[in-house]
Amino acid sequence: MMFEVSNMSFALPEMFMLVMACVMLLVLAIRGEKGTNSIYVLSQLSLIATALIIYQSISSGGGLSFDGTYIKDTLSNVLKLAICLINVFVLLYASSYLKARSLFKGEFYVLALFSTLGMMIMASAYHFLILYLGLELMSLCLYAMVAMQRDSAVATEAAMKYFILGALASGMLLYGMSIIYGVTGSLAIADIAQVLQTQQIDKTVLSFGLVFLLIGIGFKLGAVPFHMWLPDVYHGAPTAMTLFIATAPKIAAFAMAIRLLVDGFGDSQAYWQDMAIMLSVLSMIIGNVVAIAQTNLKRMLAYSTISHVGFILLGVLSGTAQGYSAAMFYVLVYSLMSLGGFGMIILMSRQGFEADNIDDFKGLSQRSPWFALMMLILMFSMAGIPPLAGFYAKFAVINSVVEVGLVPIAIIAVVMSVIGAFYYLRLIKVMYFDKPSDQNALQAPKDMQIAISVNALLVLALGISPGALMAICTITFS
Amino acid sequence: MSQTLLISIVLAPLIGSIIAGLFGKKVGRVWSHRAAIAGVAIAFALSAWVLKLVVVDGQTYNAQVYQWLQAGSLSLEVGFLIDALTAMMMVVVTFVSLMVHIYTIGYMHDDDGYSRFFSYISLFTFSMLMLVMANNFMQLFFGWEAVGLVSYLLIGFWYKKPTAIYANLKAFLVNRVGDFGFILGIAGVLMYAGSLDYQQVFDFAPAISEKTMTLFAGHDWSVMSVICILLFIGAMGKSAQVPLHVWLPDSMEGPTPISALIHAATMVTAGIFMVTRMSPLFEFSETALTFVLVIGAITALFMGFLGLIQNDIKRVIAYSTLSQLGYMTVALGVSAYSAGVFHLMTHAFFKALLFLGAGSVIIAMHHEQDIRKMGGLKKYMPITYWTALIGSLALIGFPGLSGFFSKDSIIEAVHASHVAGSGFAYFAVVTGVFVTALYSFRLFFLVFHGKERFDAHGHPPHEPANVVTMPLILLAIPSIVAGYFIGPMVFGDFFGNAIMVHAEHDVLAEHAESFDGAFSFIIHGMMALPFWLAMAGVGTAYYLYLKRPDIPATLQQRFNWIYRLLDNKYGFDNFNQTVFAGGARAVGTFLWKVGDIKIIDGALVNGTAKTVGVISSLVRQVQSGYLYHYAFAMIVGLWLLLTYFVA
Amino acid sequence: MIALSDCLILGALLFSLSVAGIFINRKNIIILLMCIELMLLAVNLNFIAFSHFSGDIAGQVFVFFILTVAAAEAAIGLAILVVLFRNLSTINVSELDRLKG
Amino acid sequence: MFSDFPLLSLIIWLPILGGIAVLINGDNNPWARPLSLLVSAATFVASLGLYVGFDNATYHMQFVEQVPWIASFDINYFVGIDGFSMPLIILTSFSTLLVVIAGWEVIKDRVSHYMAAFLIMEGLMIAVFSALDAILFYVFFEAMLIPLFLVIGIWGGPNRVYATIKFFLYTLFGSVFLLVALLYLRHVSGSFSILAFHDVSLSMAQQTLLFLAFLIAFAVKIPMWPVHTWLPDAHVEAPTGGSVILAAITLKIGGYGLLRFALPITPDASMALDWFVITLSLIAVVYIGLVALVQSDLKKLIAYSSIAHMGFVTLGLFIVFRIFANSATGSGAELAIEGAMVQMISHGFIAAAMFLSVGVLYDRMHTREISAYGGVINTMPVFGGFAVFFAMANAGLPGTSGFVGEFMVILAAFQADFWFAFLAATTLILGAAYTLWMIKRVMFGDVTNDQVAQLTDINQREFIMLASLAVIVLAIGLWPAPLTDVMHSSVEHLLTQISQSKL
Repeated sequence: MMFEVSNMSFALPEMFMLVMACVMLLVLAIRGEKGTNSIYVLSQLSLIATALIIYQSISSGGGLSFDGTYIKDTLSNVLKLAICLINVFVLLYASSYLKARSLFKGEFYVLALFSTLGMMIMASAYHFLILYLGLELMSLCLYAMVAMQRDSAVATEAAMKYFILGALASGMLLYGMSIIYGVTGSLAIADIAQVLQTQQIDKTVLSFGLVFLLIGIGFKLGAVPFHMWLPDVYHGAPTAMTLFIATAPKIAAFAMAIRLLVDGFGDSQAYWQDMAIMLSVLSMIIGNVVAIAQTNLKRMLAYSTISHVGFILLGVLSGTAQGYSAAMFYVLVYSLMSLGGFGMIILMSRQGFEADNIDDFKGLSQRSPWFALMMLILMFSMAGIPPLAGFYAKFAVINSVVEVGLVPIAIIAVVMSVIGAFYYLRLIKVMYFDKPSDQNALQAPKDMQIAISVNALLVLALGISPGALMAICTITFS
Repeated sequence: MSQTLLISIVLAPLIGSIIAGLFGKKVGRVWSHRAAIAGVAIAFALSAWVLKLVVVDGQTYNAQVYQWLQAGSLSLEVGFLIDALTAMMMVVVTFVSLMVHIYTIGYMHDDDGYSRFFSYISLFTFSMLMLVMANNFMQLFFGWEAVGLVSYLLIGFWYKKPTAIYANLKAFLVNRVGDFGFILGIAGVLMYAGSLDYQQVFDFAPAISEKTMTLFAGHDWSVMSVICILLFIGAMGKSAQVPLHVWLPDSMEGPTPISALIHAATMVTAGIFMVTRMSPLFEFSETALTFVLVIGAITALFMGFLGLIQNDIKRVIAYSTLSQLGYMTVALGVSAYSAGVFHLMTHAFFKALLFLGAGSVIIAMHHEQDIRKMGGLKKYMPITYWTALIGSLALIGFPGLSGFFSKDSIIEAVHASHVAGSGFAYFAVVTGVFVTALYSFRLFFLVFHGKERFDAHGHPPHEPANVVTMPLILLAIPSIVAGYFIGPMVFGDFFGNAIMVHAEHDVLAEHAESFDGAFSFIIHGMMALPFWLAMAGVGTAYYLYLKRPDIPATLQQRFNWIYRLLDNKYGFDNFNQTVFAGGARAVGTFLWKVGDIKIIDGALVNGTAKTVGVISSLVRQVQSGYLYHYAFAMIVGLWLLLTYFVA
Repeated sequence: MIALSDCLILGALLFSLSVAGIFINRKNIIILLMCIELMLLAVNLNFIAFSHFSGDIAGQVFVFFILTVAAAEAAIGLAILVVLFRNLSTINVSELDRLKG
Repeated sequence: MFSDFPLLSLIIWLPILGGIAVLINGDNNPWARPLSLLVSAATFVASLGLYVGFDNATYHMQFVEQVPWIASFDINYFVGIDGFSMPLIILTSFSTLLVVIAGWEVIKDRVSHYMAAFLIMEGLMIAVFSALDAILFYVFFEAMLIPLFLVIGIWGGPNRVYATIKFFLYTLFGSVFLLVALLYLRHVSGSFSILAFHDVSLSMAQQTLLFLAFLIAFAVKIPMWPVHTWLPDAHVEAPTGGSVILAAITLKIGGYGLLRFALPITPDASMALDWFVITLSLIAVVYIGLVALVQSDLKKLIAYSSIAHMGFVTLGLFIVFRIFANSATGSGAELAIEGAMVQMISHGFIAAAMFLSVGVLYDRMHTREISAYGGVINTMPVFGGFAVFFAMANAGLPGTSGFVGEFMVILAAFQADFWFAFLAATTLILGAAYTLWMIKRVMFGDVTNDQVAQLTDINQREFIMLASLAVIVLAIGLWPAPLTDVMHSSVEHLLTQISQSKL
């Protein structure tokens, strides 16, 4: 049991982030309320710095470290990079929202950073224990963040539901881990995979454990029937927190899914494929169908998230490198889109006014043609209409299932995407065809406005030339 | 003869039409009618020249002008076929058209659509020429529909008159019913002959005549019969044969010159011309010929009856036109094509004459058309009187006048024919003679003789301007003399191989032997039954409408049901109105309201949307908000996964 | 001598109990928290049993971490509970139904 | 042909970039209209270059351009045209030019958006016609919906929301199956190139499923009975320009799709199921014709007549198998396919003209109810002339383009089966009935109300757009050869493709 410095360097970004988070804690402890702004700046800086560290470390090889419990590969690099960058935007959007609601506290940023750290660990974890720690680190911070708005009943209710169900889910995940540990005698994913290849082990027990693992993954992603927390939390939490929960954690959850299912149980894909199909189909159906009935935009987006999860699972369950990369492309695009979507809600809302009802977008095209256009791009992208990023995401995952001959699943998927198109269209209709109910112009800060525009235009750009990102995802799994 | 010659014949009226039509406003009334008349005059002169070339120098012409379209091996072209038949038609068309042009100057003098009118009739001349000069079916169909279009425009010329715009829509639609059959016929020709060029098709005719096709399972039809009947349906539309005749009487809503040109002399005879042109096809199908014969006979007789009770001067003549078209059709039916065409020609002259005469009467009567409000015009308008007399005599077939020759030869032909139905046809045409004479002279007497029943608007009626009377005179001449061409045209080989008759059908041949000169034909005619029937008709007319005008009224009382039957025109109009027009609208409404709105939109489209909405609001309930339900859902999921997938 | 299966069965029982407790109980949120602890204990039992019988120490290490995390979880849970009580002045599970549909 | 110069890309991207320029330009800027006119005119002129440089002799794709686009799926920016797509592209660029002119004064609200939407749509539609990569095709095929959706929704009539959503979901529903089909074909053929699809051999079961997917996708666009009900609603609510594009081009994409995908890729399935398509087509002709007869709304009437006319397209495309079977003389198969193509082109012009005419009336009276009109020709003689002319063209009068296509298809249909021709030919009666009855009620008669009495005849702008259309309609009617000549080799190639089984 020996580890060289070189291996330490594999975890350099995480370490840096940990340090920064602690520094921020100190600042918070010393300067208290007054330090908030500096903490905000600090957090942004650390995120960007981490991103840079990750970026420049890409070239310097990768591999296992810490006795094979921790991995640095393209997947981890890309996902971590995405997590950091997404969170830069998230914090930026969030701050303008928090400032307007006297929620502008240092804790938020500290929690955000720790939670980001958790996600990064999940992306690199190659050992059940590490994975679990990363997961809990992320989740606990999220629970706390949701509950931050202490005076809001719905927020705390959401927090409580999130917490209980989350704990239940991680309990099940652990149970699954224990079973797997029992049959394979190891906790390190690499060893497990190896054992599965070499030794002959009881498939029944194996799939018994797999079920529990899958539930853990399904819960974090928000797949039906483990999605019940998702609408309530998205709806109840302050929009800034919803924004945070809805974006980067999905990437982390995806990482977890890949680590466990692919790296760990890639060879026994036959065992979890059918389960994944069930989750995926249910998610697509329930998500799209129920979203239609929603009047609250956050809730609607929550259900649309569920349906997107269904599509992401499509890619995973296909069990081919192509499928995994498709799912990866999807999850990245998805987080970009929902970032923009919730960002628009924040942009629209003002002091003491939550723009989280669909009707709040009435006549946006008169009030502000530009942002109406941005929202249009985001919505059509979520609906999967070309030439926008969302289309290629759907295209890639459906292609992957067709490639493995699951055409019926593909047909269900496309039909559901048609049903889904309806509620996105409804929002566009509200923005473009209806008369505005209130005439006051948007009063979001400039940086926020620019960021949103960049965000939406990125979705458009990815639609016009998705090649680059697709290439990255492809090489990740080759 | 050169292509340029023929093209200029066609284009001259077209150019005239364009000048009058598009630039009528700029060039003014005078120049628009000059342009139009010039165009037609040129066309007439050149047509006469062409006739000379064909008849005297025995030239013919058949070539393409340009390729209209090519598909695979099939090439559709625009081209001309000039033989005796065509040349004769060209002359008739352009001559009558020229007369009508001149006449129009007077008739339409104070109508604000003056130059538009000239443009239309010149356009008509162009279309009619295209029709007769065509050397292929596609071009024939083009001319066929084009004349229909112009007729539509001209019937509705006074577009403010509700009756007029009703009549022109009706005319177009009824003609379309005919064209419906016609185009199917053309399609059939193409399928079995592989070409639309007359010559090639005719060469194929024997081959086609062997083929059969199955329309309804189990029953084979001779292809030739199907094709010919389909083509003839087209002719029924244009030439107003029962039951597609209904549009012609209403077409009288148009200005009188039109009635003369289009609805008497030329367009309505297009069907006759077409069938004659297709004689190489029709000759192969007894069935088709019988069909033609019967339809023609019915038209000839029963449309004549309707003429008896009409009071509108133009409608009387219109029904006589229908009946005369029936005669021509009968001639076709017994393969006496040349006789039919001959009657076509003579009829063109005297019927145009009658219409224009009627027109001049109408002018004099200040556009009063009810013959009951006329009478005794003889002394006011001598020229019209005498020309009208000539026209009427020609119409009833008074020996020596053109109508006599043509009609008699038809009757003789029917008499000699052995085609199925010829017996009935003979009865029809002979009775028709009496009826024709009766209504013609009823009209004549009521208008020109008897006591004056019109109100004179202060000053007595008088002859219209020379531009009106001159055409009358010019038309009167051929109405008299045209008949003397009977020798070459009916019994001679004037038409050469333009018309093909199989030996076993050739009824005229039999007379050809016995025929020795027009005069002996007259003598012979004097002794035949038709002549005496005609005289009887005139006599009856004289007695009923000049001597004892009370009798018709009492007759009308006595045989009221007949009167009403005739007055309703055998109920054709009501039938079409309710069954076809009404039926189509009813079905349409049903399909729309029920098919589209209720079933497709209501049930399927919006139904699906609603269903999804309902499901959504139901599934929504599962998200009850209670933690233990949420947890339970997870447990259910766990249970599902365990039961299904843990093997 | 206790067999592995005995421990596993016990673990399974505890786990099922806790799960049942979570969705059967409609009264008190505190009970939910306890159920969660119970669940984690069941898992711990599994880990220990496995590591004991397979002679691999990693499982027991895992248990320590689980215990600590459980403590942290409990802390957060109670904190949220306090806030909740302050807002709703109740900790009755069946009254947490503002968010639904 | 100058393959060195990317003419096709120019024609595709010029309007799109131009549209974006107009959009950026903004409303309160006087340049919005002239700029759009300039762009559309330039595009039209450029598209004529395609005709000039086109080589009739070959069926191979021309003006081909191919550059990698999404390498990881080997999706290429692969465009090129043949005898089928080229006329449609010119039609597109021409109608867009008309639309710009038509909206010149009429559109007062958000002009730049309006113009930009149409310019961008133009580029997308041209791209659809020239795409040779399946995914490229699909992308543009779908992307086209967005601007049309906005155009109808923003500048549309009172019931526009229902119409737009219906239109969008209807078409989307159709096209998603197309996507699955294309992906499956990629799976089989290993490439997204449509030309590769043409050569891949498929079992009957595969073909049948693929064919049905294609049929659903394109039947909705055409639209065929019974998936046609979105069209009348969309037309009624759309602004004039929207209707013009909808009728003139988007419908054609359906027919083009069948021509490019269904027939060559799944010939055996097409043959096995031709009875189905033929039945639907004949229903479209008769059923829809009768429905059109009783419409009280001008635009609805024309919309229904469009459906009936498109029935001839599908009929022409699918009777070829029966014609082969009967092996009749007279080269009916070529007649059928070329007839369908000519029908598409001519309907593009005529429908555009009809909708523009309705627009002319609507701009003055702001109603589409037939009953609100009457005797219009008294106050608008020039317009009346045009209206009657286009009505005649719509009724398929010889000498107008409307005749050519119907004539060819009917002639061909007879060679497939007498009754096909019989039912198809009913359009001679029905078409004339609904069109001319409408003309009678709107144009003729005495002036019915003082609104009509105050109508002013068309101005120069309207005259230009109607006159140009009239000239084209007449030209094609009198001499269709130049139009059909460009198709011959492509048609021959298609016929050889579909005549050899892929099993």
